[in-house]
Amino acid sequence: MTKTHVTTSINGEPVEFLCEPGDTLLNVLRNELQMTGTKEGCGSGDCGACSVTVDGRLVCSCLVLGVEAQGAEIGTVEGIESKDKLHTIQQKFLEHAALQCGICTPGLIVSTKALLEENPNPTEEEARYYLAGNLCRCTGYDKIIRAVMDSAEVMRGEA
Amino acid sequence: MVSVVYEAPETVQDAVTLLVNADLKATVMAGGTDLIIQMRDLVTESRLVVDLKKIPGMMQATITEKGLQLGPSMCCAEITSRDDIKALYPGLVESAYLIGSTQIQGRASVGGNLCNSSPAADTIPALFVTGAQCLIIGPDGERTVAVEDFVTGVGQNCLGKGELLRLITIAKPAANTSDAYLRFIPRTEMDIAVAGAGVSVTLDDEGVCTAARVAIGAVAPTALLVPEAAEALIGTKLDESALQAAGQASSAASSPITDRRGTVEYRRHVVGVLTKRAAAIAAQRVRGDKA
Amino acid sequence: MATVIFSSELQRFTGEEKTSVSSTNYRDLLVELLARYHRLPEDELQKMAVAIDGEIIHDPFLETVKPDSEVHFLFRISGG
Amino acid sequence: MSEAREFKYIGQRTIRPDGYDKVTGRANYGADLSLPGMIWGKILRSPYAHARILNIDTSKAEAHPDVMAVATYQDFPHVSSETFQGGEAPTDLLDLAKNILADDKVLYHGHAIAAIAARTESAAEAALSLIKIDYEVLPPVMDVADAMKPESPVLHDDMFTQGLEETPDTPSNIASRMELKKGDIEAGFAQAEVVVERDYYTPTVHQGYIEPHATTVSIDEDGQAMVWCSTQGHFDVRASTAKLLNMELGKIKVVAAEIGGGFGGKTTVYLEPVALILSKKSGRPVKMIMTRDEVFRASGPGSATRSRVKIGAKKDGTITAMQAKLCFEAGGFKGSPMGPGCMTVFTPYDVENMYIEGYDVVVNKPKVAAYRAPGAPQAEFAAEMALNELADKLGIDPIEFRLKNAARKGTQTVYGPKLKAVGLVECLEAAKNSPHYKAALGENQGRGLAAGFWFNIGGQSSVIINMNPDGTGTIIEGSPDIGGSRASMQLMAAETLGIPASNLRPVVADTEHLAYNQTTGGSRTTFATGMAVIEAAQDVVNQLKERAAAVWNVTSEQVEWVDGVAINTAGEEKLTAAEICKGAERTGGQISGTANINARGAGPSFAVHICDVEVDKETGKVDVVRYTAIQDAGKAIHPSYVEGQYQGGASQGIGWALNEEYIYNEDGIMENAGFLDYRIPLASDLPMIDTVIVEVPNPFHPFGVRGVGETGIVPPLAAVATAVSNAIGVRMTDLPCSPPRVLKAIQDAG
Repeated sequence: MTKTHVTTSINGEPVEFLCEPGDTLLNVLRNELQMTGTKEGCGSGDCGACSVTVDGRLVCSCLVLGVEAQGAEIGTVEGIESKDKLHTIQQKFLEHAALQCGICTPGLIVSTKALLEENPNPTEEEARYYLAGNLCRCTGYDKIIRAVMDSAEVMRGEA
Repeated sequence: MVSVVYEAPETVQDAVTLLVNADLKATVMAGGTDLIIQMRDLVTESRLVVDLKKIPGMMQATITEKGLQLGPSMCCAEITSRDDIKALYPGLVESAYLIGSTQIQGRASVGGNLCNSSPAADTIPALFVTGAQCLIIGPDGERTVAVEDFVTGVGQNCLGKGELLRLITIAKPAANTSDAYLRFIPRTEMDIAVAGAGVSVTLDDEGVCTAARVAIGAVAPTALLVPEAAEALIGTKLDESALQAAGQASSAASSPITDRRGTVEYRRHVVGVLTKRAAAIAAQRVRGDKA
Repeated sequence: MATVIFSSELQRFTGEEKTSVSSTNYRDLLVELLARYHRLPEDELQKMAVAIDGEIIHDPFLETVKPDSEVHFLFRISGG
Repeated sequence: MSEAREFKYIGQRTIRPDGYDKVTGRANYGADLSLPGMIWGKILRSPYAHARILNIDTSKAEAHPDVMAVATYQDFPHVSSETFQGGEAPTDLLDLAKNILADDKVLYHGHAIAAIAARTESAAEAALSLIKIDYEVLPPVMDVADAMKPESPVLHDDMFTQGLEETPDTPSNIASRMELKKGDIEAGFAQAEVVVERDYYTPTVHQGYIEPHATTVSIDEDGQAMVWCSTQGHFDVRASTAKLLNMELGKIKVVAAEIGGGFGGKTTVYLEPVALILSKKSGRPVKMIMTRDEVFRASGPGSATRSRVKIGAKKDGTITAMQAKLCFEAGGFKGSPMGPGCMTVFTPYDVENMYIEGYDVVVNKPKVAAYRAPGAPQAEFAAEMALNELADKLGIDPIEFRLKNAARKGTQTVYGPKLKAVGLVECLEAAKNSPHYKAALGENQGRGLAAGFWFNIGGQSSVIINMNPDGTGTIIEGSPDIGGSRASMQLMAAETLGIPASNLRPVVADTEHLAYNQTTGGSRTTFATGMAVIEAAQDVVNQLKERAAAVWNVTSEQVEWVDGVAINTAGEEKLTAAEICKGAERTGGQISGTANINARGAGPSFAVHICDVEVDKETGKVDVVRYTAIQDAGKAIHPSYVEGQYQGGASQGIGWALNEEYIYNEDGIMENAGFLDYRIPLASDLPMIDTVIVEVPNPFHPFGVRGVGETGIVPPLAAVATAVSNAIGVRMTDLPCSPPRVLKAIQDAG
């Protein structure tokens, strides 16, 4: 099968890759670009482990074709921290023990960042609904939501 | 050898030409949230994927004096963030908000939902009650069909070979009109509707319902308009007994199946409850607007 | 004399609920029990854990038994 | 451990050392390893729930240019029926082989039959259709009650019920029966003034770990193999794979990747031996990843059960007799958690007379695996529901009723020993005093309470602590870390050594770097591996003291170790751990502490949960509005991760109680094999889950640790179902309490 050449930007850096037209962005990230921080839990948009942003919008990368990345800005978990400093959200997930096995964590961190960019002051209920597409089987979400609310407070400059 | 060909034409005409001339199975892609899953489940099938999102207007929505002109591929997240759309068609925006997760809403579109033509699609009953019209473009030119004539069966619609949905138009609602959409799912989010109900009502100054539309979803092969339910509301002040009667009319009009998401009896019952509740919310919205 | 208490499963073979043994370690205890109850299946018994004075021991091969000890045989437990 | 003691490091909420890699995406999980030249394996699965395989023709697939290897059951070297400790529970080797590649029969929809390795994942997937299989389709047996009927189709012609006085001579789907007794059950019921007797049902459920099973393997020309995989126990993956492929243990290195959840479901093998066969045949590294659909259809879910429970009590609340019949589905092969189900069902109660019988029954569903306190949630659900009903009938508060009959130190268990110090009474008191239990309920709300018990286990753990010349150290352990256990190991080592936790780096080593270590399961890791860490750290301390003694020319008995510093009691001098390590070359070489233990004295953990729900009576939909989980940890090493276990267990139990179930059609095909319709709880479905950590120390652990991982999933089933029952005024006996079932209960009650 002929592969398609795609020019895109991932986490602010220019990236080129070849992919089959039917490949998902998730497979391209993981298998072509070795960016395995984005996880696959279901391949059908039901778990959110593969959450990334495309042109600033939160999506499941398993439901985006790699070829659609042409000319787009992709954001993945690998681009959340700046230099060697954790993002506030990452720091708060650690402090609140908001991860157990950690497989859902990259997706949740990408989603939380998207949430707080859209809504810097969410209620607990708003946070829970926004993140409803990010399944976590270990934590019961309690500590995740606490980490999200604490992140929001710090990012608003209130803590 | 399986082959998938991807095209992202920049004009409607190019899209139509691609679809007409396709020698592979041609599929149109908007947000891809249904299509990519189908492609994954059928890896042995070759196909042409025509992505419509690069065509100007497909991802835009404008509100004029006449009403809403909705680009069919605009993602639901964009719609739900638009206060101007919400002010006119709160039920439609509710239905867009209910589709999947935040992530799914970042891709899924009203047009895609309509063209996928699932019996359980949330936006379809919501579109029904707004009286939306679908502008279709194909090799033989343009045509317009009412949304209730667009979907023809389970996963089937009126689009012929080479045709695509270009625009959804919704007239500006009459004064003192509002709508609401409710669906039932076992969890709070993520699930596919077990049943859904959209209701639009117009009230006069006395609070009497002068016009109504009721549509139900996931309880028949396609979404259904239920005129009997609307009639039960018209001429009343939407008191409990009128709401109850509308609910009963919806239940009676439904012809659901039993599957992993619900039984015949359960769906029939719940669609009545949803109709009643959606009518009450729509009425409250009108009253609230006035207050 | 240590006391060995039999579960209902083992009572099928011993016909009684408990017995006293003079053994001071697990290996002798096993020999003593097998000699006393001919129907006791040795390989089943070997696969079982024991609890000596409430302490559950999965592999009791080298355990000692005190004169006032209470010994139970039980199924090995695993988990998730 | 007898008296309370002050800890310097234990009990602190430190940041887990592996956390940085996990929040940045650097951590490598089962599917994250790729090797040069690697190809992809895919599995062909049965389209039928029950069928005889008449013929498998792989010739077309083998001839296809994309295909580099094909595997079937015939590729296993001769395996025979043999019981061995393959993962958590004893495993029959022949069953294991036939489960991962079917021999002459397929026993569930999705049962693996053949595997193909090809250059790409999609090529492997596409090539599966080239394998031709002839089947004789048989009627599926999908429910334990049907399977137990004498007229039922039989799954295995050679299965004769074990555990009866005499083994029958006709084959049956009942693999075995067991019985536990205490006292005189008839006499007990004769004393009872009030009796409750009911049937209960729990459905097939899945652990629902978010990471699908995945492995990458390679093998060299000398037959030296490497297996990278997502597992709770890499040493047991090695044991199973070696047995199945007739290899020596030393020829297989298994690396435990970071694991994306397991809950018991990753205690056995599915892909690893198959991938190795494909790798051997192709001469290439092979990667295999299950799809989510495959995980649901063909990994190891939790048993569905049908139970009958009868409990009698006097009017003053004294329970006089408890009786249960527990029927567990095992899936296609024998081996349900019927045993632990029987052993746990009534253990929270000190009751004179008990009679419990259990049945292990095969049906045409995937072979069950362990799921968090395997067998206990199903069994104790039935018991706790009956107890709550009995409390109602007696007009006694459910906590008072339990307190009156609670198991405590000295209680004779039905399964063997008398209990040592346990914390059930303390948990019940904490529940009684909780603000939650005292709070008023709103309209359409109901409250439920239930207790739960799990044994916890000890077993084999191996640990090495290597001290570095600057006084920092590496803790090398063999327990895959599924929920933050490395942080606990760090704290326990720090406490023992008296040096800061951050100076000790915990590492989960592969099978070549450590002696055998039992699988992470049975809530054993913090207890047993922790015990090995403490022992290895103590070994280091002893050596540090000896080295200091050598420097000072005194005996090691004259050296005291206080807060990470050696003190010469015969003089004035002090030496820090760092100073001793720096000079280690002069005092006998570098310092390592080791411990290879078989930990004994595991301490049971009891829990009590309180749940409030609100029911939409028009639709039957249930919302959990408030939840409190109270549990005895013995000693919480890292309280945040202890709370996390309580909350996670509660959440899984809530899912089990409300919406999770395998839905089959009449052909025995699962209809909801995805996270869309197998509905695990979402962030928006749950409230905050309040926790209370009760600490009644385990007398057999140096720091008092019990396990905490499993007990938390036991109480929620009955706590939630009781809350629903109380909200609607109808007893719910079947799970899940899904909206249609709840609505029907409301409507039937009229």
